[in-house]
Parts: sequence; structure tokens; C-alpha cells
Amino acid sequence: MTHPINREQGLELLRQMLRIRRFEEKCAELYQGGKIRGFLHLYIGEEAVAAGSIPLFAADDAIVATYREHGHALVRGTAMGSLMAELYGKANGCARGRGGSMHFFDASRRFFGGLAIVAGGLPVAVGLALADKMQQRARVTACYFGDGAVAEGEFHESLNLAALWTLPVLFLCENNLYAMGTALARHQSQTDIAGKAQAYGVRSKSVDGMDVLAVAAATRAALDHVRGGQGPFLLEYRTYRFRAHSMYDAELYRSKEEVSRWKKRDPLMTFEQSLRAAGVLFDEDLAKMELEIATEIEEAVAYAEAGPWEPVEDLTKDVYTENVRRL
Amino acid sequence: MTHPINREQGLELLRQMLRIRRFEEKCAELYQGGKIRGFLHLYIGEEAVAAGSIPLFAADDAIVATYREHGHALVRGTAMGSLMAELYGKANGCARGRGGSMHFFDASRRFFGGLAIVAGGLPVAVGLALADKMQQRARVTACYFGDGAVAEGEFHESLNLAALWTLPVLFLCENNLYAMGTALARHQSQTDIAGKAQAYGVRSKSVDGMDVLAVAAATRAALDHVRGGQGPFLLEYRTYRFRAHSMYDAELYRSKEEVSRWKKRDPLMTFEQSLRAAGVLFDEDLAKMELEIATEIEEAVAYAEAGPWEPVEDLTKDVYTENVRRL
Amino acid sequence: MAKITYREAVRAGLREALERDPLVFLMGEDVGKYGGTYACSKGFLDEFGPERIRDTPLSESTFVGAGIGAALGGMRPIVEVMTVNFSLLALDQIVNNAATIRHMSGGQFSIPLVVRMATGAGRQVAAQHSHSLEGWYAHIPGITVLTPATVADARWMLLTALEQPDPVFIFEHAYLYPMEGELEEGPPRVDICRAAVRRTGNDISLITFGGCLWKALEAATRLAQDGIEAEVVDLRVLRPLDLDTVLISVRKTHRAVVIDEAWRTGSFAAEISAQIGEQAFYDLDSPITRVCSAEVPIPYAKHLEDAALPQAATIVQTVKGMLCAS
Amino acid sequence: MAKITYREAVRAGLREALERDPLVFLMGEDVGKYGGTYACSKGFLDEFGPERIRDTPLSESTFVGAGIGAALGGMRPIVEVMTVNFSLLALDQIVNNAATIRHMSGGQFSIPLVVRMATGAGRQVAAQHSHSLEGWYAHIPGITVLTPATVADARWMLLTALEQPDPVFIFEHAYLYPMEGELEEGPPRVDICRAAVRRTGNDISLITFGGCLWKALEAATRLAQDGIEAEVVDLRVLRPLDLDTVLISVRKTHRAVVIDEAWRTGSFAAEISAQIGEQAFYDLDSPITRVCSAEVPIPYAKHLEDAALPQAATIVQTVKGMLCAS
Ligand SMILES: Cc1ncc(C[n+]2csc(CCOP(=O)(O)OP(=O)(O)O)c2C)c(N)n1
Ligand SMILES: Cc1ncc(C[n+]2csc(CCOP(=O)(O)OP(=O)(O)O)c2C)c(N)n1
Ligand SMILES: [Mg+2]
Ligand SMILES: [Mg+2]
Repeated sequence: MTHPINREQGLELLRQMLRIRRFEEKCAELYQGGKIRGFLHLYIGEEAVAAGSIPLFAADDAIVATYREHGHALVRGTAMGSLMAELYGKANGCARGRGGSMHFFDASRRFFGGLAIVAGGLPVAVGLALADKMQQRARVTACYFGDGAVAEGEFHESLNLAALWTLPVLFLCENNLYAMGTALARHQSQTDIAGKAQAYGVRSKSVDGMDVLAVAAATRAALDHVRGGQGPFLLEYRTYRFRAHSMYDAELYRSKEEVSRWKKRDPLMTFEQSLRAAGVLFDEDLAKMELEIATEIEEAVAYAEAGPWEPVEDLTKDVYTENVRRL
Repeated sequence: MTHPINREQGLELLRQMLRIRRFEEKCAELYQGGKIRGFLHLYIGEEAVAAGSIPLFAADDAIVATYREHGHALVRGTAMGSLMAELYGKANGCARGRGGSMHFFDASRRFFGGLAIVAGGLPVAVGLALADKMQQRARVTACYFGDGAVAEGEFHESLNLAALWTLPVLFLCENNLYAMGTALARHQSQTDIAGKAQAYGVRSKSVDGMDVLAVAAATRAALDHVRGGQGPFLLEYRTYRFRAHSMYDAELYRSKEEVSRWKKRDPLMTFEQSLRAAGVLFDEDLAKMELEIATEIEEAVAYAEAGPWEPVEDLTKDVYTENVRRL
Repeated sequence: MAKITYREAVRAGLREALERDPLVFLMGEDVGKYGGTYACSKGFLDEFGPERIRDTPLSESTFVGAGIGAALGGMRPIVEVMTVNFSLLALDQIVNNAATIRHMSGGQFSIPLVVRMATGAGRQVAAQHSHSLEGWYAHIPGITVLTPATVADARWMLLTALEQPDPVFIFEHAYLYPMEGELEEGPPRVDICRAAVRRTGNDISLITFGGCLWKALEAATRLAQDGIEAEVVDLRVLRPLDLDTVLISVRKTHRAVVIDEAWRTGSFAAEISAQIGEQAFYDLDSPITRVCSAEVPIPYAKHLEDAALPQAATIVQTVKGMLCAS
Repeated sequence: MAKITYREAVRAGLREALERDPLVFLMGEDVGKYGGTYACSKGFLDEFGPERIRDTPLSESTFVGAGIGAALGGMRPIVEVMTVNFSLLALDQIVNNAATIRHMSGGQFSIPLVVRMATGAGRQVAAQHSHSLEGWYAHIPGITVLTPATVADARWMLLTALEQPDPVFIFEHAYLYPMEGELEEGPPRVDICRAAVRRTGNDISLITFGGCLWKALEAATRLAQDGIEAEVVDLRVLRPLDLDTVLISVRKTHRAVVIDEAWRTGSFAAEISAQIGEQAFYDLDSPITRVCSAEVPIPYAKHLEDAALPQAATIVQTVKGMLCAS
């Protein structure tokens, strides 16, 4: 614990983590049931990162995330129903059912995806920040990506460009120690990700991503740096994925022991304990929370179930903006 | 001066630098005369790098260079005539006249180009080194590239992969302070190129690229490291291009003063002076050298002039290997 | 004859390649510990060791370029790019180095490189994971482009490809991995230069490749129930193209439909249509038609994805339209 | 009417774009201090300042991606990729983000991005600097592909492109920059949706775009001397394609040659040929033919490069062959 805990804040952080956890447990169940298809990448185990960081961003800050973005969208405030509907492929989903799990979008919250090419979001984030800087807007663009993305050339190019032009980009690396089945040490010759920022003269820090308060504190500091106009910041969250990479994954690349060791550091469990220890959380709080979330999920599923399919006639709608003068 | 100078070695280094200088002066002249066409990137000013480093490589080491590779090919030992013929586009050129200035090749000397996509040679060099390592050959692959290439994602990816797999690659950055018209500080947020190696756990060093002896000493040390099986090494040569980037270039991006300041450090002039000061070079040596080189160039031009054009019927020859069983 | 899945066929080909030549090695993302995204190399890391089964970082441009370098250095690399979608990141290395160095160097260098990748849509993985770009690859002089659609081709094409001195690209349709098929015993090594007639018929030629072959065959079966005998030609090799087999079929049926999972405009189907038009114009009784994907980023929702892709039903409709019209 | 070079026309278009909208800015390699590789933005850095004229590092994927982001953020970026050859490094951003995000997000986001790049061969810059890949771009749903061949299109297309809410790619043929042409006074703003008939004739249709337009026109002039009146259609816009203008011409001449500087197999010329075959089959008096580049990495030597590329002479020959044949 890095801070004394205030009850309201503490409960809210726990609630957000629990929302993600329960939502995704439901997703896994619905995937088995065939309601959700395609690729489904669960965030379970990493909830402290989204829950601890996203609430710090202003409404007009931008967020760019990856295919493992359920938690980010939930905490950002997109209605759970429209996310569930998206997973169902329904027209009332946050991308009209065209994106699915990997491609959540929400323009009203400046949530730019849900981009599923590894590292493909970094250049876009650099550009969003450039637009803000050129228009003298005090906004920040937060760009989430995994440890695997660090190996891609775009990581290198984007950090250089953002630093060269002193752009307000917050590079947020969710280092869960694996890129699919490839352990960090098997894809990085030098595994200190935060340390790589030096090559660009970029400030950076690494923080325990299983500790929601540590995540919040480190993110707030990084955000202050970026908002202060001092250019980009690279923050590395050390976290861990409890589930398979996606739904099909024999997990041959790591031991059950390793996973259970990390589960002892389950961000929900440990935070719940510290809240109890601090005397700010009681059984009835948790029961109430679980009940509210269960209801929210029920309603989200109902919303998805009730949602319409996009008419096939609309298949090519929005490939281009309609009715545009080309002369 | 980093070493006492031995006359034979000293004269040979000077001779190689002078060969490059005079050869390229002739190229510029022939370009004006229309004998050479397309892009022509001169190395003038940077001769100490190729002259100081290339002689250190064994016959079975590999060299991968860029479109600014005349000097490298010359020092590596490809006959000046076949290089000149290549510039003429003649069939007796080192690439049958198909490559021109940017694409010198010489399989017999393991000279793999002459690759003109910036940073495109780095992954190839990593692969050549991988092949050597897998076949337990004690070879090294030397990969030359410019400061501009450092901005490309492939620089990042290649250093990581070479280090991750402990491959015998010598990354040789010819930092002439400009990528075409873009000064180093205008394309790199952090201009210490050698320092970037830390991000990969790669050993590195930066050396004065205008001092042929310093180049030789630093390259020898780096080469020993790589040959020792300790993985890649990044060596940065601080050098300067005296001529335009290519033949069309108004040089709006740098001042005449800057250029003339650097010309005071002309690697030929300074090395000639120190050889004289050390009492190992005399006027007659230089006169003899100039005469030999003038003759070599004359013969090279004659060889190119006399060379045949590749028959048009052979245009598509070598797109694929001929007469291969596809069943 | 033994039943085997397309995945097992790919696997068997890979294993034989690794067993018979010590210079062959496999590298790519998650080919090792993970066992291959499509489980094609499951167990290989233990079987052949980390020197020959190499997990790479997510650096497509560099590990493909490293494959080029390794081939130049005398190895026989098999590079697996997880899917064609990600191969865009390596396209510069492919176009400017792999396909070009032999010719540009005046024939001094050989690049015996094999690159495998999964291609195609149909699994609801949405717009960034559903591309069919084989047609782009078929545009590049200097490389060979293979599209195994049967278990036999999945099993044997790789081995012939490994005997080539120049780069070969193999596109495995991700949808086919679980498909079962009959595989003859013994190594009836397959060629990589000819198209194959998968079904004979006199009324119309259905020309296709890869994942669409099975949709074309299904369409042919349905058409047969209405007395229409369609001939189905599997191109197998997109570059260099075996047009003769196509022409023989079209000169017999006088009608052709080209089926391609790529977006219609600029699809490889256009090239086939153009070449038939150039070579067999006077043999045609009606315009050549194409059944391709709708020009849209492939959507996630099943009904929309189905509507976007070529289907047996669309092929049947198209054929009937052509036969009624004339 | 004033004489102006293609380069000056591009320059004038860029200047007007920068002057009339503060949200417009230009970024790319060497657009600033160097003045643009082809001198199209010479002096702009001083004129418009470093905020709006941005030299980028050699990071194609990232500065093109940054253009996408800047467009999403409300700016009107003009991204210059020095040449199409290097655009391969940015193709993932173009295919998977620029062209896809609007549809994939259910229409929530607009990407008003303009990307300009030089294309084509003819200057002896050899295999890695002579690609003509416009046809690949024309395969991508979600983007608009323009190929200005005249000074008027070089002058005005950019401005219409900047009014589009979706990404537009402009391919300037590097060989044309020094070309002079007549430009009408006043802004006769040009459309970016129609092909143009550059020369009328009744005997045959020469369909082309970009740098090949001038070779087609030269061929037409030579053919006229032999009494053959060729109609020359400049596609101007490869995506979305204006087939109607092509069909009207072909229905009049009953013969078509498609000329494209790309390698023949998988060229955009194949798409044109296929669509004419689909739509005007019964109007054709002879097979459509194509004049494209030889399937070879473009060589440096002048005589080999000339032999590899489409030439007026080849077009003349092809046309005569077609007319004699029938
Ligand atoms: C360029 C690219 N290559 C490969 C893939 C396939 N792929 C999807 S996720 C993934 C692993 C990424 O790992 P990481 O960046 O650490 O994110 P995590 O899944 O651990 O959250 C891979 C290889 C892809 N989507 N994009
Ligand atoms: C990927 C790519 N982008 C752009 C170019 C065009 N170009 C050729 S050389 C050059 C500058 C390279 O600078 P540097 O790497 O420092 O090498 P130098 O010319 O200084 O030796 C550029 C931008 C290219 N060849 N490849
Ligand atoms: Mg990870
Ligand atoms: Mg330089």
C-alpha cells in the first residue's frame, strides 16, 4: 500500500475491478455457450491497471487500447450493455457488432479502440497527441499496449517521434510477462522495459500492476508530467494474465505453479484484504457490490439478447462517408 | 592519433582513402557527362570509415552496406573496373549493370549490397549471422547504415533480435549528422546513437570517423568482441558528408561554414599530415600513389567504356533461377 | 488412403522437412513453446530443440528479413508469419529484398526461403484479422505463391517448395486446418507448377483456389442436382500461373466463373478473368463473372461476415444467372 | 492559360491548401529544410513555419500512423511519403487503421487524411525505387486513390481531396514533375470521381492513368498518322472507379487496350480488363489487351529499363496487331 485509503475511493476502485472480473467471467461463460465468437482475450488478473489508471483521465483525454480492452472500456464508462451487445455482434453494440471483442470503440468517450495489430495503436496515439498540441488543447492521449508490442519497430519509432516533438502521450505498457506464449526474456534481450525509454530521452517508471493504489499513484505522477507539457512518459505496469491468452490456448508455455503463485497476488483479493485491514470495507459492502454488479451484468446480457442484428443491407455502410461531394 | 604509425600500414590506409576519393571525383565528373545516371550518393568525406574498418574483416566475413557503398566495395577488393562498369550500366559491371550506384554486389567477396531501403539491410545482416552461428562458422557479419536508419523500426527490432540470439553482427552506424536534409537532432529525440544500445543490452562505442586510425582501433576492438561470441556490437562512427546527399541537392539544410569547418578535418588531409609528421610519408610516395590510382581509374573507365550492354533478351533472366524442377 | 486433417498434413510436412535436412529450421511467433498459433508445430520444440524451432519476438519485418539473410547464408529457413494480416509489416523485406536480390545482383545470390502464413476469413475475427492478400503476393516477380487447398497439397507442397532456390510463399487458409481429407500413402510428391481439375464438367468452369475451392465444389454438387455439370479448377499455384489448365477447361465449357475470397476490385480473380479474356475470348459464350468478397472490412457479426464472403449459394446463383442469360 | 510544370502545380495546390485552412499541415521526410525531395515544398518551412511543415524521422509506419491520429484529432494532415517504394513500411497502418476504423467502429470516426507519394519508374533508379503500386492501393476498401496525370489534376485534386472525410491517396508520377502543361486561370476545381477522355477517337480505346497517359497520347498521335483514331481515357481515380466513362468509350470503339506501368500479373489493368469483359463483353470486336511492365525488378541500365516499361511504340504495335488480327 502506498497511500492511506479513503473509504469512498477504496470501494470505487474495488468495485471497478470487480465489475471487470465478473463481466469477463460472464464473457467466458457466454463464449462456451456460443453467444460470443471469434477471438476473446480476457483481462482477468490485470484489472488493477485499468481500474487504477483510467479514472484519472479527463473526459476529453483520449484512450487507445488493444484487443484486450474490455476493462478499459468498462472503467472509461461505456455502458456494459453496449459492450456485451458488441460481443454478441448486435447492432446496439458499441461498434454496431462489427468489431467484437477486439474492437470496442466509443467516440463519445474518446475511446479509439480496440486496435488489434500489436503496436499498431502507438502511432495513432502519437497523432492524436499531435492534433491536441497543434490546437493548443491541454489534452493527454493514453496509449495502452503489451510487453510484446515493445519488440515491434513502431514502439521505437513512436517513442522517438513523441519525444522529438514533445507530444502529450502517456505510453502505458501492460507487462504481463508474456506475448502470447513467449515469455518476456524470450522476446527481449534486455527485459527492463521502462529502462528502454532512456534511448529516447523519455521519462519512465515501472510499477507493481497488481496493486491498484500503486498503479493510481504512478499513473497520476506520469500524467502530471505529460500534462505539464514535458512530453511523453513511459509507464510500465508489472502485471500478470491469469487466463489463457485467448480462448484457445493449451498454456504449454507456463507452469500451473507460476500461475498459482501470481494468483496469490490477485489484485482484487489483496486490495479487498487491505481495505478490510484498514477497516473501511465490510461484508455487507462487498455483498452489496456483488449484487449491484450481478444486476448490471444481467441487464447487460438482456440488452445484448434483445438487441437487433444490423441489417445485411447495411453491410457496406460506413466504408465511406455517405453523400459526400467529390467535386 | 591513437597508435604509432607503421609505414606500410599507414601508406595502405592513405592509399585506400585516396582511391575512394579519386574514384568518386571521377564518378561526379562522369555523372555530369551523362555516363552515369540515376541516383549517385558520394562517400567523399567519410572515406576513413570504410578504409579503416573493411580491411579488418576476413575473406569469409559478410558485408551489408547501403546505397552509399562505393568506398566499401572498393576497399573490400572488388575490381574498380567492374564497379565503374556497374555505374555505366554495362554487363561487365558487378551486378551486370542492373543495380547501378546503389546496388553493388560481389558474391565472391560476400558483399551483399548495396541495399537502398534505409535500414533494410539490418534484418538481412541478422539472418546472415544466424546462418553462421547455426552452422558453427566463426564468421562475422558487418552491417553499415546511416544515422537516419536509426529512426526506422528495423534498427530496434534487429538489435533486439541479434542480442537475444547472441548473433555475430557488427552494427556499424555511419553517423554523418544528416539523413538527407534532416539533421540528427531533428530526427532523434536523443542523439547519442551508441547509447541506444543499452536498451538491448548491446555493447557499443562511438568513435571519431574522420580519424582512420581511431576507426581501425575501435573497429578491431568491436570485431574482437563479436568474434569472441559475445553477441552483437554497435559502433558509431562520427563522420561527415562533404558533398550533396545525392547529385540533386541544393544543400539548403546546412551552411557553407559548417561544411568548411568539417573539411578542415578532411580524413585524407589530416592523415597525410600525421604520416608526414611521423616521417613515414614523403612527396614521392604520394606522387606515386596518385599516379597508380589515376592509372587504375583510367583503366576502370576504359573497362567500363569497352563493356557490353546486357542483351535486352536477358531482361528477365535471373528473376527466377532457370531450369528448376518444380515437381 | 488415410483420413487426416489439413493441420496434421501441414504438421507432417514440417516434420519431414525438419527430419530430412539439418539445414531446415522453423522460425516465427509462438512456433515453439506455444506450439504454433494453429498447433502446426506443437511438440516440435522438444523434438527438434530451440536451435531449429525458434520463437521470435513480435518483429515481423526483422524475422522475415532474417529469414532472407539466413537463406543467403546457406540455411533453409521456414519462416512462419502468424497470419497474412501481419505480413504487411514485412512486405518491404519481401518485395525489396527477397524478390529482388537475385535479379538485381545479376544472378549472384540465391534466396531459398520458404514463408508460410495463415490467410482468409470466416472465423469472426473481424476487420484486422480476415485479409486475403495472396493476390498481392502473386503480383511480385521473383517469388512463387502457393495456395494449398487439399490435405495432399498441405502435406507435400512444402517439401517441393524447400527444393526451390528462390523464395516461396505458402498461404494456408486458417479455416481449413480442422478440415479432414483422404491422403494417399507414400510420398506422391506434388508439383508446384500446375493447376488441378478437382471436378470435371462440361457446362461451366469454376476457377478458384485456397479456401474457396470447397465452396466451389459444394456449389458444383448443388448445380449437378439441377443437371448443371460444373468443372472446378484449383489454381494451386498463383505465381507462376498455369493458365493452360484453365484455358483447356474454358475452351471446353465456354463459360467461366472465378471465385476469390479477396475484395473484388484488384483481386487475383481479375487477373484470371483478364487472361482468359486475352487468350480464349472467342471461346467464350458469355462474359466471365467473378464471385469475390464484398468491398468492406470484414465484420465480426456472423451474418455480416457470411454476407461479405463468397458462398456456395452465391456461386450457384451466379452460374444459374449466366446459363439463363444466354 | 499559363504554362506551368507539374511540380509547380503540386506546389501551388499545397500552398493554397495551407493558406486556406489553418488545420492543414504537411509532414514527411525532408518536406521542410530540404524543400521536398522533388522540391514541391521548397520554401514552405520559412513561409508556414515548423509547426505546419514538419520534417519527420525515417519512420514511415509511425508518421503515416500519426497522420491517421492527427486526422482523428481534427487536423487535416497532408502526409508525404517520399515514394511509393517506402510506403510498404506504412502499409499496415493504411490497411488496418486508415481504411478500416470508420467501418469497424460502426461509423463513429472519420479520418480526413491525405497521403501523397511519388510513384513510378523511368529515371534509372533501379529495382528498389521504381515500383508502381497504385493498383495495390486501389484494392483497399475505405480509401480513395487518385492518379493526377495532368498539371490541372496535379494543381486541383489535392484541394478536393482535402474536403473528403475519408483517407485519400494521391500518386504523383515522379517522371512528370518537370513536365510542362497549360493551366487555365481561375479555380476550375476538379472532381475526384470521374475518368476523363483526353483524346477522342472511334477506332480503339486506350485506357490508362498516371505517367502512362502521355505514352498513350503519343501512341495515339502516331496511330493517327496511319489513319487510326484512338480514344484515350485517363482513369484519374482508381478507387472508386468510374467505369461508365470507360464503357461509353469501349461501346463506341469496340476495342480496348489497357496501359499500366505496374507488373502485368495482378496489375490494375487486369481489373479494368475484367470489368470491361463483365460489362461490355458483347460490344467487343476483339480481345482486350494490356500493355504493362515486364515482370522483373526494374533494372538500372537505360536500355533494360526502357525495355521493361510500357512505351508508346509498344502501344502502337499492340493496337496495329489488334486491328490487323480482326
Ligand atoms: C503485428 C502483430 N503480430 C502478431 C499478432 C498476433 N498476436 C495477437 S496478441 C499477440 C501477443 C501480444 O502480446 P502482448 O503485446 O504482450 O499483449 P498481451 O496479449 O500479453 O496483453 C500476438 C502475437 C498481432 N495481433 N499483430
Ligand atoms: C525506408 C526509406 N525511406 C526513405 C528513403 C529515401 N532516402 C534515401 S537515403 C535517405 C537518407 C538516409 O540517411 P542516413 O541513413 O543518415 O544515410 P546517409 O545518406 O546519411 O549516408 C533517405 C531519406 C529510403 N531510401 N528508404
Ligand atoms: Mg503480454
Ligand atoms: Mg546520415
